[in-house]
Amino acid sequence: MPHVASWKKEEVESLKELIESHDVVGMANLSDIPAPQLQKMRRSLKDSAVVKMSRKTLMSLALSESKKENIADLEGHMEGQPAMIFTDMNPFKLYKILEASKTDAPAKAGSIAPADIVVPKGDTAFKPGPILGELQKVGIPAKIDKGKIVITNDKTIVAEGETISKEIASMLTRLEIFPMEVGIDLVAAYEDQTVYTSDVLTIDEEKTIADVQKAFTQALNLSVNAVIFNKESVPVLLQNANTKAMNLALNADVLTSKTRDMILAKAYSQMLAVASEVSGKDADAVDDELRE
Amino acid sequence: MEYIYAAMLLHTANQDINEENVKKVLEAAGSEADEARIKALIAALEDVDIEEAIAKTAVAAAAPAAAAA
Amino acid sequence: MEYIYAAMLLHTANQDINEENVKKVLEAAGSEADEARIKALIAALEDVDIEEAIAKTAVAAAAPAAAAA
Amino acid sequence: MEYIYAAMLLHTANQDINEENVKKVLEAAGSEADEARIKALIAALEDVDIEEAIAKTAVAAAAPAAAAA
Amino acid sequence: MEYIYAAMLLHTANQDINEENVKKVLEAAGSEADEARIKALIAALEDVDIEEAIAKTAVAAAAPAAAAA
Amino acid sequence: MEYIYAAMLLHTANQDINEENVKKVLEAAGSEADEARIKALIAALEDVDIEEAIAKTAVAAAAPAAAAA
Amino acid sequence: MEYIYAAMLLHTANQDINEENVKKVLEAAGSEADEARIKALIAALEDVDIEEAIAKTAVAAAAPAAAAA
Repeated sequence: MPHVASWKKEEVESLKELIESHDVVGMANLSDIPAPQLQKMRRSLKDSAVVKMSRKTLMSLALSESKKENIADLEGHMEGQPAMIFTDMNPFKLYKILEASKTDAPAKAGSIAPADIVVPKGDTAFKPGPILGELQKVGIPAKIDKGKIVITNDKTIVAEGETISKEIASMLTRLEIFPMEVGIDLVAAYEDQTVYTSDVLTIDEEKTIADVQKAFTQALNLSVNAVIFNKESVPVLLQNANTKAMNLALNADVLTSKTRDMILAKAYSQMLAVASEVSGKDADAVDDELRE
Repeated sequence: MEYIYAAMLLHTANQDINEENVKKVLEAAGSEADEARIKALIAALEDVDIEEAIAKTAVAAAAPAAAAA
Repeated sequence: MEYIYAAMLLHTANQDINEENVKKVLEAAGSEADEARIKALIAALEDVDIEEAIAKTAVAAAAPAAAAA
Repeated sequence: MEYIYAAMLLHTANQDINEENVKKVLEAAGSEADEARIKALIAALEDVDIEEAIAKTAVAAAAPAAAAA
Repeated sequence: MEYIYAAMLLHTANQDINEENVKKVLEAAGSEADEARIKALIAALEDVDIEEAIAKTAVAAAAPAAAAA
Repeated sequence: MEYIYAAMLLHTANQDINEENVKKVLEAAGSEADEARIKALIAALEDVDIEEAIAKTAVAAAAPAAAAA
Repeated sequence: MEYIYAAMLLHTANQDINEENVKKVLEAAGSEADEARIKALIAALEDVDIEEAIAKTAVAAAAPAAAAA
């Protein structure tokens, strides 16, 4: 490294050391994170991950000098204000933790809507005044109702991927709608010769639960339908057997300890049904107690 | 209710539901057989489909099973 | 259901549900009276309070329906 | 329910539901095998399509439920 | 399902559900008695309260009736 | 359910569900692999269309009740 | 679903659902074991209470029957 200041050399060496001593190296984007929040996140990650901000050139250098295979590919994932994250935890878990620690933030003029921004219908805190016209000007349906400004319909004011204008950003903030998410964006993570990008790192926990349930249901279905005995299938098989036996006994009117009352009640209710038809034709055709 | 049970019994045994039969069944059951009522019953039953009336009782089928189990 | 209807008829007429009576009713209704089935019927009904059985089942039947209604 | 379970067992095993078989099964299960009840069971099942009866939901007391609805 | 009915039969007759008994009942019903399946059944039944399992059926059965009402 | 999951895993991986394979999978999962139960599993699955059996709801119990309602 | 089946197998066998074990099971089943997918599975399952998820399924099992009514 010719013509390189010694502090730079030291920083590259320290990055390299961190790369070597951790299983997982992530490339993150710290843009738009207010300093206090970044402090807080660093503290909460303290035991599990190290966040290192540095110059792009120095990080590139450290990555390209590392002996870890394919790790140099991380260079291509520097975005915004890049920082490196070092950890020994599973990169999917790292991604999950970082996503979970993101917080809502106000819209900024010129930023891109991460999802549809909807202004919900309902009361606002605004008293009638010029704000009504400002709301209407940016396309929010509003009117005065009982001395308050009320939004009359849910309104998608910025679609996902669209740029948020200055007027809308300021209005959203006044409405206390914070559509942005601020936090450490993990753009990519390296582990064991592979670079995983954020789209791969995303975990759909609901789908995982649904899959677990599906697997169990399938296993139970297979056990019951193929009559394979295990802890889970036997109760269901017992139920099915009992239902079938009860159906047979009740349909064939076989009196047993379990069907007796039901069969008697069946006879009684059938009698009532016939009696009700009969009394509908002629009330005198049935005795007093059956008259409705 | 005896009259109705008598009629249902005859119906299930595929016998005619007429005065004589209803009377015979009621008497066998030690029940008083009022002629006028028998006549009214038979007349009323002429327009009633017993099978259909019975079938309607199927609606809540499963509920009692719960209680009995 | 003949056997059951016969039993209910006797019950409603306040008569004993015994072999002789059930047989008499079934025969009056022109129904075959199978001795074994009569015996089984009587054995099954021996300890049963018919009124209670009907009431209990009916209540149970009504409950879920009522809840849903 | 022993008699019914015995019948279901025989039916599932593709065996005839007759007196001898029902008795044999009940005795193997250490259950009392009452001749009259066995006969009554067989008589009751005689006219029944067992497959159909098994699959069909039993019809029980519906009227009170309907009244409540 | 023979195995299940055999178990239910033994349960109702207050007999132990063990290999020997299950086998005896199955054989009385003219059914093949596979040792491995009997073992699996008995092992699975160890943690199962048969009465409770059966009672659950009834609960499930009751729900639709309520919904339909 | 270990045996079932092992079978499903093999099925999904397009592998034969035979003794050797089931045993291998169970042992890889640190589960005890009982030869008799493996044999019973394979025998039970022999005539079964696994895809169909997986999809068909096991809790058939309540279905007829629903249908009748 | 192989990955989920493998996880469920390990869970049922009371083994840790970790990379090594999942890989071992998948390979024993002759299935390709993609490291990234295994890692994703493990991270995803870390916050999932499998028993709870299963218990919810069991409750839901009764529901479709009701819904069918």
